[in-house]
Amino acid sequence: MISVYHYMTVAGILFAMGTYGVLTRRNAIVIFMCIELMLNSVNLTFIALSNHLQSMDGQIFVFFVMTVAAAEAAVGLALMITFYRNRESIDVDDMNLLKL
Amino acid sequence: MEIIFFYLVALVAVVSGFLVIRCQSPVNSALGLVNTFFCLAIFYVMLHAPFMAAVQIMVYAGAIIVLILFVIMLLNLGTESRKRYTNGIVWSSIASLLILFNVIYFIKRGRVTGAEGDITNFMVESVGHTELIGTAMFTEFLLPFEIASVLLLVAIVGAVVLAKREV
Amino acid sequence: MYDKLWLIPFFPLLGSIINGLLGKRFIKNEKVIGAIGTGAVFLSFLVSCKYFIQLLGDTVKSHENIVASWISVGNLQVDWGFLLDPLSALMLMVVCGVGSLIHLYSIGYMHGEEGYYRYFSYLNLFVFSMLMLVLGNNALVMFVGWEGVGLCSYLLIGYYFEKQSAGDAAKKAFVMNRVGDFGFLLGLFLIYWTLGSNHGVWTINFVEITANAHLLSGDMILGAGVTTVATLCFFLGATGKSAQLPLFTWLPDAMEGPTPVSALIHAATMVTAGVYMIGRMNVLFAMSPTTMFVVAMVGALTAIFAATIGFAQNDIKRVLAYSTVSQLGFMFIAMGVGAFTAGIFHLMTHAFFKACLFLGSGSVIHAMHHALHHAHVDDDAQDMRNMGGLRKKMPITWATFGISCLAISGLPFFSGFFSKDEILWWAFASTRGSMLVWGIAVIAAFMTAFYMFRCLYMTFYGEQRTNPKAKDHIHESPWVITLPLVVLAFLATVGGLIGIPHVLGNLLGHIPNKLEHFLAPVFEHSQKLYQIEAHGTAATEFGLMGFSVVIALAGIALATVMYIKNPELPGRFTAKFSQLHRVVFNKWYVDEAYDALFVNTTKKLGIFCWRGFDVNVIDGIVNGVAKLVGVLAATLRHTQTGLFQNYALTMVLGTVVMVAIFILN
Amino acid sequence: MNDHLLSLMTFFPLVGMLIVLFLPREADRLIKTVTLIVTIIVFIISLPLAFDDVFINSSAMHYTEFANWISIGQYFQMNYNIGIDGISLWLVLLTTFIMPIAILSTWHAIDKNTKGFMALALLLETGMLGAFISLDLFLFYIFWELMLVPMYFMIGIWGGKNRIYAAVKFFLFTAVGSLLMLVAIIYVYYFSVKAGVPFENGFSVAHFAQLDIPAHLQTWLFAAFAFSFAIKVPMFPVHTWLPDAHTEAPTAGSVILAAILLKMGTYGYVRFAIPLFPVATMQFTPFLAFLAVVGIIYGALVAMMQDDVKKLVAYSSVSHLGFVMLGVFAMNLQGLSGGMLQMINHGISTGALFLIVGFIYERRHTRLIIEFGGLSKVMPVFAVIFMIVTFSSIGLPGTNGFVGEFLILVGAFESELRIFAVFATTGVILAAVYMLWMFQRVMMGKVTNPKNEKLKDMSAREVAIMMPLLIFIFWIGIYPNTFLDKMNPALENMIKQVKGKQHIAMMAEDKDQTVTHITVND
Amino acid sequence: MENLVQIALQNVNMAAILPSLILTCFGMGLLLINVFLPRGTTRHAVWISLIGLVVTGFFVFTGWGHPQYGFNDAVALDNYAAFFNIIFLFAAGLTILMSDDYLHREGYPVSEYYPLILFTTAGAMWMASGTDMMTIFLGLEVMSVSLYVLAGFFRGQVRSNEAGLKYFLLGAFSTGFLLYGMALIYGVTGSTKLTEIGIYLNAHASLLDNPMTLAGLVLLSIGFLFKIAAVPFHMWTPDVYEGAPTPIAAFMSAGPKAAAFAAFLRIMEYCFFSLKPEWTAMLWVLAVLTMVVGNVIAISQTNIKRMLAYSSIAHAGYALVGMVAANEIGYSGLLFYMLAYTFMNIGAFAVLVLAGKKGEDNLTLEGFSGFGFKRPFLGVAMTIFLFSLMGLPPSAGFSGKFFIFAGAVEAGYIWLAVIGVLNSAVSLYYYLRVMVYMYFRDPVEDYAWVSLPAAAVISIVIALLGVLYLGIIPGDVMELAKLAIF
Repeated sequence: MISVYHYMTVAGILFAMGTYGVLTRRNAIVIFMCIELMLNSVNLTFIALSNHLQSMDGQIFVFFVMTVAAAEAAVGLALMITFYRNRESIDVDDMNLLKL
Repeated sequence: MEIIFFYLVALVAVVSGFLVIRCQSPVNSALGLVNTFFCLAIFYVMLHAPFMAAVQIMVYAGAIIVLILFVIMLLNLGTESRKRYTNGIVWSSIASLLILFNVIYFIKRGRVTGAEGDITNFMVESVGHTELIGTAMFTEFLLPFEIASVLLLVAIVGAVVLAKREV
Repeated sequence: MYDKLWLIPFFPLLGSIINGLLGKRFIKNEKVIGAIGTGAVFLSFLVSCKYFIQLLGDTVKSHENIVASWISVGNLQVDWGFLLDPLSALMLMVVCGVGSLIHLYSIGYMHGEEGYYRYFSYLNLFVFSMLMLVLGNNALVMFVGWEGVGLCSYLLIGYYFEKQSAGDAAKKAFVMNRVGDFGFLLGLFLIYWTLGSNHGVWTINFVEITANAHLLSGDMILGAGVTTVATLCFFLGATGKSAQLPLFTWLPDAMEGPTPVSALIHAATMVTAGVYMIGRMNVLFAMSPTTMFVVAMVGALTAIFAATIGFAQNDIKRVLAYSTVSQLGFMFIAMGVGAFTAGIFHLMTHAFFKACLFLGSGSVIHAMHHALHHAHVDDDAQDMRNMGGLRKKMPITWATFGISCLAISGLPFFSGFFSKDEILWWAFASTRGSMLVWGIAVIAAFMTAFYMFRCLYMTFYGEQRTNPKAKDHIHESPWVITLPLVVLAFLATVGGLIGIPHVLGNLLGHIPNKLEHFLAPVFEHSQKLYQIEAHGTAATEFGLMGFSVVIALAGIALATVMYIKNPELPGRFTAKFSQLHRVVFNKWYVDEAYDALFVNTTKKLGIFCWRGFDVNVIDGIVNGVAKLVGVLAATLRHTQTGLFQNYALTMVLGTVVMVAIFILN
Repeated sequence: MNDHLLSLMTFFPLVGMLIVLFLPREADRLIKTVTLIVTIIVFIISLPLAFDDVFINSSAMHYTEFANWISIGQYFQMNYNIGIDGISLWLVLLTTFIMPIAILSTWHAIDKNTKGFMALALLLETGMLGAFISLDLFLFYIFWELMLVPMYFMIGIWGGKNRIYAAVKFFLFTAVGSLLMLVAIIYVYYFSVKAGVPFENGFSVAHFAQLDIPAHLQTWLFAAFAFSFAIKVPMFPVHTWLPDAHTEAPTAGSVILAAILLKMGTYGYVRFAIPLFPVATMQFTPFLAFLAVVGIIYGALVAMMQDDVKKLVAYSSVSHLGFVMLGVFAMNLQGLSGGMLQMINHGISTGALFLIVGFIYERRHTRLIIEFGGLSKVMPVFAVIFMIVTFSSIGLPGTNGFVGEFLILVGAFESELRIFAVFATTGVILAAVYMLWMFQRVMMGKVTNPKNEKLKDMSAREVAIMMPLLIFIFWIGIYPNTFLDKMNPALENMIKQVKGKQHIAMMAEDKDQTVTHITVND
Repeated sequence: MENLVQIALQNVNMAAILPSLILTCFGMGLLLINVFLPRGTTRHAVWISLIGLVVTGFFVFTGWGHPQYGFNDAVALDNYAAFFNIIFLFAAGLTILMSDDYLHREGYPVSEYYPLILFTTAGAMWMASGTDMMTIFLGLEVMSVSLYVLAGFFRGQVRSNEAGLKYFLLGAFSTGFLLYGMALIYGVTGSTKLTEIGIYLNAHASLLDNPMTLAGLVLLSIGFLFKIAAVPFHMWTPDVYEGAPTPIAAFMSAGPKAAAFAAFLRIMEYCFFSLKPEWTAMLWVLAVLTMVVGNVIAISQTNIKRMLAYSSIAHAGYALVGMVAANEIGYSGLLFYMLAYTFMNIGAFAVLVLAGKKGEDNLTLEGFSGFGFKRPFLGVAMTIFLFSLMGLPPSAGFSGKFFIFAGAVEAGYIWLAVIGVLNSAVSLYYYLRVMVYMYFRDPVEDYAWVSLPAAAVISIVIALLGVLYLGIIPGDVMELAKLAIF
């Protein structure tokens, strides 16, 4: 029988992978994708839990997480475009004007 | 049987997640991500949340990934050179491994002890997932729902303001 | 009856203020200024005379006059109060008397000096302070005078402030006096505190201290009797004021001041303050044989030590200065051996003849100065080697000077004879005396006679060594200068008659020792209480008397031989003992030693504290901390690489650590 | 009138400040005049205090005003709680008395941004007066910090070439101390609340003094207070801000700083640190007395070697305030009243010295001793005044300095600090050394430097500035009772209370010891 | 179907979301109007949004003391929320006032700017009044998303883009943790409603050492600690503040930070009161770290804008001290401090706005040489704000710090208080240095006498009044703050 913990473990692994991606990739868009990966792992956790606890809240939450993800996608990609326009790159290592 | 299937899907999900974080070209990463989303959708089905599965496919695979791909194409980004890492592989892996460790730890040690609700899988099947979600959304979580709309509005405005070329 | 005592110090103060404030702008006229100055002192002289006579006739011998409360804090009650008793009365006479004479003298001597008004203002201020010192009915008022005279001597020594040496001398004098004052204050605190806390008598009033002194006999501090410690402290004060070992070096330098000042302050009055103070507190001193012995020894040593230096000096004023130091030594011997009366007696007579000597030298210098100035020769007007044979030129000066020399050498029936003899007798015979002290004193007496006559001869006898151009311009000084000389010379001659020793008195037909009788109320008490007396047969006393006369004559004779009969002798001597001579001539290098020992060490210490500690250590630490924080900041800011992924990593690590800490415990 | 006298006096300068702010910035002379008038009015307002004999008869607070200022439910009440007694009386009067003189001294010295300077000066006056009269620790703290700001700007804007370092140093030193004090204040407050003092009393010192705080707490709290005040005094070894601040500050600034601000520290000890924590005081006395004596000698030694007149005077302040601290910690009437009197004396003498330095600085734009010499010849009046002030600073009998030092030394000698008193007395010698040496080098000798030959003697204005100070130099020297009579009752009362508490504490200690002793025997 | 609607409606209580409702309405209205107006006209937007704020303020004030609950416990407009709403309104108002001329100067007269600020404020309000994790989460997102946009508002300026992008990426990243935390808490308690969570945790003692609870607690905190810029989640702050338009930096340092505190504190109090020892201990460490790092790094800064960013980190540390104290005065002190900080920091930034030239490359210490004499009003204002930031009486900053440290002392955290004051001693140094340049240095180049835009001056004046009012008579506001906490 598959317990909630199985799902949570998978989610955990995905979450860790997401972080790893965020920490290593330098392409802003890829980083954003990794973040999406993290969010999805959370979604999985939520749904697993809500199924386990037999309550809807978790799934509703996931619903909103998706909305948020969409919104962030829109704004984030817009930001990347503007940045790209000025720097000809969306490499996060080129975001180095503001420091110290 | 089911457990095997679970492990299979989990494996695929993890592998495609691995693609996301390792592929040189953003496009491949994006495809890997789509793949993961599908796996998750499958999980949602297995968790008696078909509607969420559908939304997952539509919103994520259908909207977000497309948007991302669109932007990638728009900026026609090449592959990134994997010569230098901002903070070396070592640190990054240590960090994420620690996260993994933590997560595993509290999943193994911890217990999901939440108060059991009344929405059993049977009820889901009988009433129907969509309706349950709808009910919850429009009764219990009305306000968040409204806020979500504002959020989307803000996102749109923001995107417009930012992406417009001329003032 | 005695409620106008305050007038005595008041007049000089008034004079000082008038001259000081108005002298420069409004009065200007020298005559008037001089008149005001002299008049002020003379007035207080008159008042003192009145009170003196009044006191003579009075049965009660001690009168206080409280003017106002000065400091009243809890049990510390200090008044502006004056005390008239035989001792202070006598001092009054001396101070005002000699004071007014010297003022008179100054009118002539200072003629034409710029800052004439300043001079008289200071001089009056000095007399005022001296009178406060003498009249104060408690230690603090006395201290006011005590420091006041110090101040005035500072001002007057530094009168020619444009001369570097004058400034140095003034500073030196004041600081050394301060060292003494340090002792004085400590002694005062000690007495005040012990009397108060141990016996409930919180007082610094002399009368009360004298009355309650006996309570202290038991008290100990630092393993010694309180009285001993306290009186030693007081004596330190005395050594400062009265230029005794080890604090005597300022006095010779003080000769930088105008000569009348030397006469008044550094011969007649101020320097004797120490003696007076001991007289004031004789009870306390009498209680501590130790202190008394110390006093006597210090006095004796000073007497002989200064005398040796006096041998080799050529500056007439310096010779006199050292003789002063040595004479003060005699007075302290007297105080030390318990011959309080004799001490005060010598103080008085010394005031007469030493003032006379100084004024005489002043008159000479004045003449020399004019002459040299007139002839545009810049020889030193004070160097005896430029003098000689002035007897013809200035007879009055010569006469008075000679008389004073006789007096100081202690030739019979001159004032010096009686006082000094009394001292020697006590030193020999007193319960507190000792052969040692006596011996030293006698030798000192011999030397005194010698170098005083050396001085006399070099100045007035022999052929005239003055620069030929200036020779003929030397002539006798005007009357304002000579009159005081004459008066003082007269006093120097007869002044001793008020204190004729008993033996002599009996011999000459029951002439009482007026002075002793007069001062008895002050001293007898303690002398009786602590069995201080001189016992010995009349024969011995006569013997000693004769001996001392012989000694004096011997000194004179030696001087005559060396400086009249064959003047080349001194040269040979100096040649023979050149080493010794140099040392003596350079005053045993005491000043140099002091500079090396104290002055330089203090300066070094100061430099160390400032550059070493203040700047380096303290500010070093402060700025160091600041710098440290700065460095920390400069390094920490580099964590802010500006790279997104570093930030992310930091976040992750932070998270991980926090989570781990939480879930693992 | 009388029941609001203090408030009027304290806040009138603020009114003046507003007026000044609305004057045209060009009208230099006008601004100065207005400020001068304001300060003089403040002085006049404060005069009735000087003639009020109530201080002679009673040790209580007078002219008290009490108003609830901030009150927050049941945590906090901060009250506008002011009053004056013999301890603060003369310091207040000193403040109101010095201010006009300081302002007058700026007549030619300050020419840029006069407006700002005057505004700050007035603000400063409010701060100082407020700090002296506030009976509520919170209020005190506010005024205490309020003083910091104007002085910081005075040094920083109108100071010498090294002014920035000096200003920042001054600010940081003082602020660090006071911040620690703030924590201590809060702690005491909570202690009082827990001890059941009704919170309506707010931070009232009187009530805090009633608490009996356990010894180990007192140690810490006292340490915090003492540290803060020690910096302000300043005591060795936290004095190093003083020379810099003094040297760089404009004349008026130095005068105010020396005459009044430094007194905040000593006053703080007398008013707050000691009455609040008597037991800790007992523990700390030897240590602080030691520091004080070190300060006396050290300050004198360093002063001796200075080549800058102003620095010399600054270090002499360290020495003098060492005396004050010694007197305060003698904890008997002579010592304390000596200390209080010495505060006034130092205010007057050192203030005068700084003015004098200012005068020659205005003329020659240098303060290096080496530059001068033989000034007596050129400027006799100046010489006389300088000399009088010098001797008052040396502590010559008949001048104010003597009475103060004598009382302090007597007090210290009566107390347990006898040995310290002996060493402190050597300061009397050293004072003579450095002051006279400086005087000789500046005033005596021949006029070596051609620049000095043409110097003008003091102008009428300058004499007018010095005259009042000279008068007080002699007044205090000759008849100090005018001042002592009014401060003694308050001091006696304070000593009685502190001693009482210390006594009780010692009794308790002995009991413990005896108990332990017994147990040991058993 | 009808009963569904009824159920839906009976939960609805408009009064509970009135302020945010009004603001969103105004925002949307503004968006509409913008459509019909030519580009580049912004003055009307200023007025409308100000009116919107005033109206909202009016309702907030009238609502004071009458807590409203609704949407079955998704939101609660109690005094606590109201107090924070006031803070947000002030922050938004002052920001808007100072923005207009600035936008024109920098060449971005875009009227969407104002609705975005209004939406941000609304989001902040939802955070402050949310009693359901979803409400808080969505409020947070609304706020963040609009802030991402505002931070990167100057499309043409690469620094602005960079700021926006950095903020966005890190923000999204932290959101991940926040969500994970929420998920875990949900898993442990089975609810997303704060009160229920609290009750459930309190009821089941076994949960208190359940690793999931603790992990949830920490991960949840991370999201908010990121927003309030607590070390080690502070690193975005300086970059974003420096790159973002100055008024936005001002706004971020005041409004959203306060919002984060509001939500954080509410969650901690409602959900985790039974875990108080744990999280106070955690915050103790973070507070110290935050104060030290913020203050120390600020010393090395030469760009005043960036320096203020670091100082805002440090101030977050002080505020955290109030949370550590975890007692009445500590909490109300925190509320008070947020208000005070709004005034003084926005004031300081407003001065920067007026002091800057196009491109703002002159906002360095050197650039400020002699500023105080060339621009007296701004100089004095800046001085007062800086003294307030230092915490010198009588200023808002002092009262705030005083209350917070008082709370710490009362709770027995003496050493925390000592560290705090020592930190403000350190902070003195860099604040003083600004004044050193403004007044003690001679001007490098001569400022032309520019006439100050009225609106910005008004915002400065309001800030000044606020600082002085809170400094001299903090009593009343402190009373309100006390009534505001639970």
